Amino acid sequence: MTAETKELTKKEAFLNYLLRLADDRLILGQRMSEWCGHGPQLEEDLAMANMALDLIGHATTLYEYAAEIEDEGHDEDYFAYFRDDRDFTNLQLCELPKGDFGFTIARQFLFSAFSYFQYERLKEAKDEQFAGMINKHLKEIKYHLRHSREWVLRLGDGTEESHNRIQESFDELWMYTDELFYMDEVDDLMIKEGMGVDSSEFKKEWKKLVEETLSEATLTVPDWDQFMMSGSRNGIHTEHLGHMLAQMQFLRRSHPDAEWK
Amino acid sequence: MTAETKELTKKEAFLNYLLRLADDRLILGQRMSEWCGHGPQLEEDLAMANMALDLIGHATTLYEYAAEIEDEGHDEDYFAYFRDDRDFTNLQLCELPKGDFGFTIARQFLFSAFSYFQYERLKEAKDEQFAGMINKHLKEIKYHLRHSREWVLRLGDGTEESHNRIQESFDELWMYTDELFYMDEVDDLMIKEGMGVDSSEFKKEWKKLVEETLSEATLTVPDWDQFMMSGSRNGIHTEHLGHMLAQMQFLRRSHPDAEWK
Amino acid sequence: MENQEKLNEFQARIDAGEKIEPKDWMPERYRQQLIRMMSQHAHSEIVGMLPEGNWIERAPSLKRKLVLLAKVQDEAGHGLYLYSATETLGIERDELVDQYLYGSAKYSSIFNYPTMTYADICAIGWLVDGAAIVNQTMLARSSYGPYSRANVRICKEESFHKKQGYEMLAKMADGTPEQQKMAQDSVNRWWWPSLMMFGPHDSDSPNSAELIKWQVKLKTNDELRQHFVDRMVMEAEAIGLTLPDPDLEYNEETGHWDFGDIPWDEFWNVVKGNGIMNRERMKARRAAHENGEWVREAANAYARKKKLQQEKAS
Amino acid sequence: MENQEKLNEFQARIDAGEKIEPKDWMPERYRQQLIRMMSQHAHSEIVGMLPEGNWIERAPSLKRKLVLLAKVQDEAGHGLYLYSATETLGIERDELVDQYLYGSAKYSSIFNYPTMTYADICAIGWLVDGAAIVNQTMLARSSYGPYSRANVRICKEESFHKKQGYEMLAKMADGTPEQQKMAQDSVNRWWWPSLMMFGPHDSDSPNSAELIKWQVKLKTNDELRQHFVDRMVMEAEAIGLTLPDPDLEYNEETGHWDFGDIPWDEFWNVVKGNGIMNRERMKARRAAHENGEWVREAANAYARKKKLQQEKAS
Repeated sequence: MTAETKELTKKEAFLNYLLRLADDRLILGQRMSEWCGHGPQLEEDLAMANMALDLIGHATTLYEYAAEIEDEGHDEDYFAYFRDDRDFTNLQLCELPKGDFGFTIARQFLFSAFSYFQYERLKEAKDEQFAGMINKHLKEIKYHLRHSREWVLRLGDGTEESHNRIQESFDELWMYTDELFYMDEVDDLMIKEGMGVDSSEFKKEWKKLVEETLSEATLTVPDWDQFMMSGSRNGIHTEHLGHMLAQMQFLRRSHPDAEWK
Repeated sequence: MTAETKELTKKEAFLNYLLRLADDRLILGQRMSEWCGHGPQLEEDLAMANMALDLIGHATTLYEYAAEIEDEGHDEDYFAYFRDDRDFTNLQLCELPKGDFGFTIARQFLFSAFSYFQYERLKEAKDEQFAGMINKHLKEIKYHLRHSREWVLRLGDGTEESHNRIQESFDELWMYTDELFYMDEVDDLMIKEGMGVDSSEFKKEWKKLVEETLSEATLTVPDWDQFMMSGSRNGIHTEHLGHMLAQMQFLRRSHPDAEWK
Repeated sequence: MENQEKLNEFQARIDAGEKIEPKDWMPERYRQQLIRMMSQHAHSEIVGMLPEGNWIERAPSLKRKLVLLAKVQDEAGHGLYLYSATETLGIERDELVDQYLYGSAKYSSIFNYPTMTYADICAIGWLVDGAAIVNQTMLARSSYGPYSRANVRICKEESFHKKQGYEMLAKMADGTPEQQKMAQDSVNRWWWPSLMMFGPHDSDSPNSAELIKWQVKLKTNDELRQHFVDRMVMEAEAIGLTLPDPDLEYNEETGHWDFGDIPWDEFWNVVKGNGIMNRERMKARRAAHENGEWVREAANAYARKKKLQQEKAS
Repeated sequence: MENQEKLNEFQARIDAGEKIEPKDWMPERYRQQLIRMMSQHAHSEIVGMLPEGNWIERAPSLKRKLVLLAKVQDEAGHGLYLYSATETLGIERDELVDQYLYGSAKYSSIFNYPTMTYADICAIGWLVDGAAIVNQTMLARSSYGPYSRANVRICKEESFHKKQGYEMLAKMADGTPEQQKMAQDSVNRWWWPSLMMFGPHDSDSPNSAELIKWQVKLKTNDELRQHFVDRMVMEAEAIGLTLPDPDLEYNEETGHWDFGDIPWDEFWNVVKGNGIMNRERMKARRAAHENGEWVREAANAYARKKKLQQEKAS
C-alpha cells in the first residue's frame, strides 16, 4: 500500500492551471446568475447579469484553450458539463450560496481584487494566446473590482443595517480567503515556465487593498489568523457544489448525444 | 393539420391510472423528505421522515405494478428517474415547494383526506393485486390524515401567529384543490372496468371533512368558487417540478449503465 | 375654447407626422395612455427576466448560457430605458414600480406561463419576441418621441433575440428525437399565448381608436396579429414544426393565413392574474423589491453622506 | 464520611456488575459525565441526519431513497430515546438542546465532513456506523441502566445500517469504473475521520480512567480503535477496496493490524469547530430550531386550551 507520485508534465500543469482559473469563474458566474430578476434594483440586475456574463465568458475561453492543450477531442462544454464535483477545482469561496446582496458583493470584491493582481502579472505569461486572453479579461475584472468596491463602501458606510450585514458577510467569508493564495506543484511548474504567478508576491498588496477598503467602509477587518479552509484545488468542496452541478449539468447529461450549441 | 385521437385501451388507462397515483406520492414524498433534519421538533422529524417513507414506498409499489402492466422491460426506477417533467402527471399541489411547517401540514391534510376517501373505494377494485396494495397503504394514509389533521387543529387554534400562518397556507393552496377531482377518459374507462373511482361521488364528503376541520381549527374556509388550476394530469406543471427532478434524477441519469439497487 | 384649439393644434402635429416631445403640450389623456402603455411595457421587460432566468442555471451548453444571460441583461436594460422614457411624462420610477408591485398596473400576461423545458426558451425567443417585435416595430413610429426612440433601440436587440431563439429551435427540430419532441411541444404550448399578446379583438379593445388617432399605435390588434401569423406560418414550415391550429389555411382572396378561434377564456383568465405562474412572478418581484430595500436605503444614505462631506469641503 | 461510604457502596455495586438506575444514589460527577456523554450521543444522532439528508433527494434508486429515509428516521428515533434516557438524570431536553445549539455541548465531529458523493453515504454506513457500533456495543454494557438499554436498541438498528452501507459500497466497488472510483474515493476520505471517532489517544484522554472505573466505558479509546481497524481491514479486502494507509500491516506478535499515524492536527481542528461543514451544520440546526419556535408555541398554546376546556367540563 504505497502511494506513487508521477512527475507532473508541463502540459498537465498548464491544463490544471487553466481549469482552476476557469472553474472559479464558471462557478462564481453561475452563482451570480442566480440573481437574475431578483436584484435589489434594476441597475444591479443589469450589473450582475453583466458580471455573470463576463465570468462565464472568461471561463468558456479558458476551457476552450484547456481543450486545445489537453488535445483529447474534448470541447469547452466537456469541462463544464461532464466533470463531477470531485473534479472541479474551484475555490470553495466561489461555490458558497449567493446569500444576500451584501454577501454577493463582499465575495465579488475579495475575488475580483485577487483576480486583478493575479491577471496583472499573468498577462505577461510566456504564451501568447494565454497572455492575450488574460489581457482581454483584465479590463472586465477591473470593472468588477471597481463596482464591487464601490458597493462595499456604500453598504459598509451606509445605514446601520447595511453596515452590520456586510460586516457579517466578510466575517463569514474570511476563512475561505486563504485558499486564494494556495500554491502547489502546478503553480511551481507554471512559474518556472514563465507562465504562472507566485501569488505570495502580491499577497501584501491584496491585503492592503482589502484592509484599506474595509477601513474606508468603516468595517472591521476580520482576524487573518483564524482557521482557514483548504482543499478545493484538490477537489474538496462544501455540500453546496453538488447541488449546483446537479442543476447545471442535468439537461446536458440527460441528452448526451444531442447538439446544443 | 388535424388531430387524431386513438381509442384508449384498458391497458393504457390502467398504466396511466397507476402512474398518476404513483407520481403524486413520489413528488409529495420527495418534498416531505426535504424536511429531514430541519423539522420544528424531533418528534416531527421522525413523523415527517415516516410519512415521506410511506409516500415513496407506496409510489414504488405502484410503479412496480405499472412496469408489470406496461410489460416493456422497465422497472419501477424507470418511471421515477427517466421520465421528464412533461411526462409526470402528479398534481401541482404535490410539487409546490415545502413552504413552512404549516404549509406542509395543510397540503398533507388536503391530500391525505382525498387519498383516504379515494382509497376507501379503490380497495374494492376488481384487480386483486391492485386492491391488495391499496388496502395495505390505506392504513398508513389514515395515520397521515390523523397526524396532519391534528396539526391543523393545533396550528389553527394555537397562537395568533400560527393561526395566521396556516390560514395563509390554506388560502394559497386552495386553487390547487380542484385538480384532486379532475377526471378524464382514463378515469372513465377505469370506472367502467370496476377498477377506478368516481371522485365526484365523494367530493361532498371530502369538502365536509375539510370544512369541519378548518372550522374546528377556527380557520376560514377559502372561497371554493375562485379560479382553479388545471392541467397537471396532462403534464402541465409549475416551474418548481423541473428543479426538483433535476436534483432527483441527476445522479441516476449521469450513470445510466450503473446498478444502484 | 383654448383647450380645443390646443387639441386641434396637437392633432395637426400628429397628423403631420411630427414627434411629440416631453416639453410639448399634450392632452392629459394622451399622457395617461402613454404612461399606462410604456410602464406596462417596462414592467413586462422586468417580469420577463423570470421565466428565462429559470433556465440560466440549466442551459445545456456554455454558449446557450451566455446567450441567455445576455438576453436577460438586455431585458433589464430595456426596462431601464423604458422607465426613463416614461419618467419624461412627469412620473417617478418608484411610483411606477409601486403601481405594478402593489397596485393595478399590468405586465404582459405571457410571462405567467411556466418555462417547463429548455425548448420553451427557444420558443419564447421565436414566438414571444417575434410578437413583441411586430408590436414594437410599429411603436418605433409612435408619435411620442421618447417612446418611439426607445422602441427603435429595443427592436434591434429583440430581433437578435428572436433570431437566436429561432436558430436554436431549428436545431432542436433537426436534432435527436427527444429534442424534436421538446421543440414541438413548446410550440404547441406557446403558439396561442403568443397570439394573445396582441390583445383582444379590435371590437373588444376600447382604447384602440383613440391610440390610433394619436398615432401612439399605428395599427389595430387584429392587423398586427394577422401580420404575425402570416410570418410565423412560413417560419414554422421552414424548420419543420407544426403550429397547433387545425384551422390554419391560406386565404387566396385576402392573401393572408386564416386561423382558428383564439381561446379567449384562457386569455381573460390569465389577464386577470390566473396564469399558472402569476402568483409566483409577483411573489418573486415583490421579494426582490422588499429584500432589496436595505440596499437601496444604504445607497441613499451613503450618497447623502458623501454630498454633505463635499459641501463641507467646498 | 457518609459520602465516602456511599461512594464505596456505589463502586461495589458497579464492580459487582449491577446496573445503576435513575432513582439510585450516584456521585454527582458520575451524573455529570453521563449527561455529557449521553447528550453528546443524542446531539450526534440529530446532526447526523444532515449529511445523510443531503442525499435523500438525489439517491440513485427508489430503493436507496427508501433505505436512506428509513435510516434518517431511525436516527431521529435514537435522538429521541437518548434524550429521554438523559432526562432520567434530572435535566430537561430543552436545556440539553440549548447547550448544544448555543452553548458548548459537542456532537461527533465526523458530521462536519461533507457528503460529496453518494458513495459517501455508503462509506458512512460502513465506516461511521461501523465505528459507532464498536463504541455502542461496549456502551450497551454500560453501568447506567437507561443508557445501557438505549444502546442495546440502537446497536440493533445501527448494525442494519452498517450492513446496508457495506453492501451498497460492495456493489459500487464491483460496478462501473465511475462507481469504483467513487467508492474508493469515499473510503479514502472517510477512513481517517472514522478512526478519529474513538477520540484521542488514551494518553490524551483525561476522562477515560474514571469512566472505566465506573464502567460507563469498558474499554479505552485505543482498544476500541484497534478492534475497529482489525475488523475493517478484513471487510475492505473482502470487497476489493483499499484503505488509505500505507503503514497498515499485520503484526504477528500482537495478532492485530498496526496502522499509521492519525492526523491529530486535523482531529483537533475539526473538534474545535473548524470542519468544512461545521458552521453549516450549526446554522441548519439553529435555523430548524428557531423556525420551529412558532410551531412549538402553537402546540403548547393548544394543549393549554384543551386542558382548560377539559377541566371546565369536568
